[in-house]
Amino acid sequence: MSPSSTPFTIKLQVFEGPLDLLLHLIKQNQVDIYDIPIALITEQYVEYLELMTQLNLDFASEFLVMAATLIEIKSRMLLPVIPDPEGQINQQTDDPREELVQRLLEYQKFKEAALALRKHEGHQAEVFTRIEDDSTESEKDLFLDVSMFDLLEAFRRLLQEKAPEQIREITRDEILLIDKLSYILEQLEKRGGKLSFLSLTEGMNHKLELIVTFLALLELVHHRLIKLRQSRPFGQIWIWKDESAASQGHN
Amino acid sequence: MNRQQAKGIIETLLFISTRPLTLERLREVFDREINRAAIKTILDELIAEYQGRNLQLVEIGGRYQLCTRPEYSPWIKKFYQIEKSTKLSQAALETLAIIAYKQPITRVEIEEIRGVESGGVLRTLLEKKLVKVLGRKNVPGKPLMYGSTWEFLQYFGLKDLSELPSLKDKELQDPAGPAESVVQPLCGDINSPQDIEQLRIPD
Amino acid sequence: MNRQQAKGIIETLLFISTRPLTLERLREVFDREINRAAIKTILDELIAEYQGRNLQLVEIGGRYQLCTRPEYSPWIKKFYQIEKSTKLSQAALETLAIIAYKQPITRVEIEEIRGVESGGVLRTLLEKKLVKVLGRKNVPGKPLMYGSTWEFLQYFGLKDLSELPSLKDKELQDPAGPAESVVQPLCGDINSPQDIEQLRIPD
Repeated sequence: MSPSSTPFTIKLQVFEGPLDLLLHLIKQNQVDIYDIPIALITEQYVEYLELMTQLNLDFASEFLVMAATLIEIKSRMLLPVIPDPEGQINQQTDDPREELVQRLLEYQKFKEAALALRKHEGHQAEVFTRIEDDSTESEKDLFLDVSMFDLLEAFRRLLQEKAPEQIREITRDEILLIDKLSYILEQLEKRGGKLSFLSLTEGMNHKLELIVTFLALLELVHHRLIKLRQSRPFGQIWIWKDESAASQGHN
Repeated sequence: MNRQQAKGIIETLLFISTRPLTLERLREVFDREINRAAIKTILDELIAEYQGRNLQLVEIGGRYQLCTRPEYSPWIKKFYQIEKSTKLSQAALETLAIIAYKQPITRVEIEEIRGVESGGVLRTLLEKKLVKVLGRKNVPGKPLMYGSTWEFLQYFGLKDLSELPSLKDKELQDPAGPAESVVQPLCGDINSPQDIEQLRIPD
Repeated sequence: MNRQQAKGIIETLLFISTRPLTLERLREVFDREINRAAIKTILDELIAEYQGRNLQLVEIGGRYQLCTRPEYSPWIKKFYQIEKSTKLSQAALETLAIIAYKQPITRVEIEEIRGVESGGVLRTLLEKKLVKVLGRKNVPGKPLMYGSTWEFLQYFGLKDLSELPSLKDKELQDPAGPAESVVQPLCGDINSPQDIEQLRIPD
């Protein structure tokens, strides 16, 4: 475990990337971004990385790449400026820092924009619309406003959450949709009308079986025998017995 | 808390709730620091104000609810009908995805993947012009083969079929998970019968 | 149908719908017998009328929705026992800003600006529907291009992309130096590949 309780650690973790850290150092030293004292900044930058290493903190490899870039710029700064074949010395393109400055400026713009968006986010979080009625929810489950990505995403997650342990030949009639339909309803009955998706698929390692189970769920939703609920995005999916439909005698 | 603020809060709560609220329930939000009579007065005032509006605030059996006026019900019904018809059901979406990625494909082949009869969904998709008949498959029975339409691309905002997301795309993958593609978009000419592939469920 | 009746219908539909409605969706209810301009006028009138009320009618990304005023949120939260809403991470917000201003943009181009791997953040944003795949870029590898969604506008309460805060930064602008181009939010059709700008790759 890293000593995450020290205030220092918390501060280190704030940096989103090497550019973020560099901007912080430039601001801290109150130096001109167009005339970065590269030796000083490089030294402090490397110190930070060493500190993070000492504290056993994980940092992205990009931090190391930037350290190398800084050191390279520093060494190029020490070389005499050589005129190009036409004998011109172009300050703009020959300053080894130019590239980095442009990147920092570009990144800085979006960091500021993110800050502005944060304000909008806070304001909008205080605005509410009418709360959806429970009685219309089953209808909503049926008619989703979805994109192609939604479907693929649902499928992908399903298959990746259950990496197949073994691949074996199975005949098609081994996993029938009708069996899965009754299995789901049986499990629901057993557990008092509520069941998580994860517990339903427990022990299912074959993709085909998962696919059929997934389709069986959709089919049951379609026939209003169950409802699928998710309290928040990425949350656990819960399977509920659809009492309203059962009482209406929907088939 | 002034009276105007309390009134704003009550109207706001009546608005966001789709169920009728009792006076007592409304009082709770003020930690019961406003007496029943004051809340009743505010509610009566609101009812009166709404009398000149397009919506109405009604009291039914001691519960209060913001609702629509009966004269607008034909348009509400119409609105819900449109809402329903313009959205795709999950079953339709499933079928559409299979057709898009596996075209040309026959009904039987679709049903093999879905595990359920898909004639109804297929008909809906044909009606909505999201899929079309591409031709007949050269197997006994000469079943019809289906494929996606231009309207399909439009519906999902795709330039062409090559823009269909593939699960191979790095961004769409879980870094922890296996880099494995389940379905691949078809990019070439999908009308030639040589392109027909036997459906196989990925294993 | 007179104008007052049309207004009543529109207000009623805005009230019953829990989702924001486009002008076109509202028009469909009238079998498109009322022109767009007339509906727009009614909506503008309603927005103005609601300005003096406890609720508000807002336009976000070309959609209209009745909603509460921010000052009443403490009571709504109390009434429904809603906990403090989770906010986007700094990384997500940064990535989102880059996508919003630079769309259509590929993952590699985003990483160019951020200086860090951004696949995970991008996936989260896709799942939250704050960004979407706009298509593929016509360069080797055909990488996916991303853009902001309607949900993005809603999340930040923006009417359209032109309401994005300007990117100009006084502090870092060098008056003597080359005029740094201010990135302008993109308002028009962002799907055409001609709009794609090549980002310079630092070497």
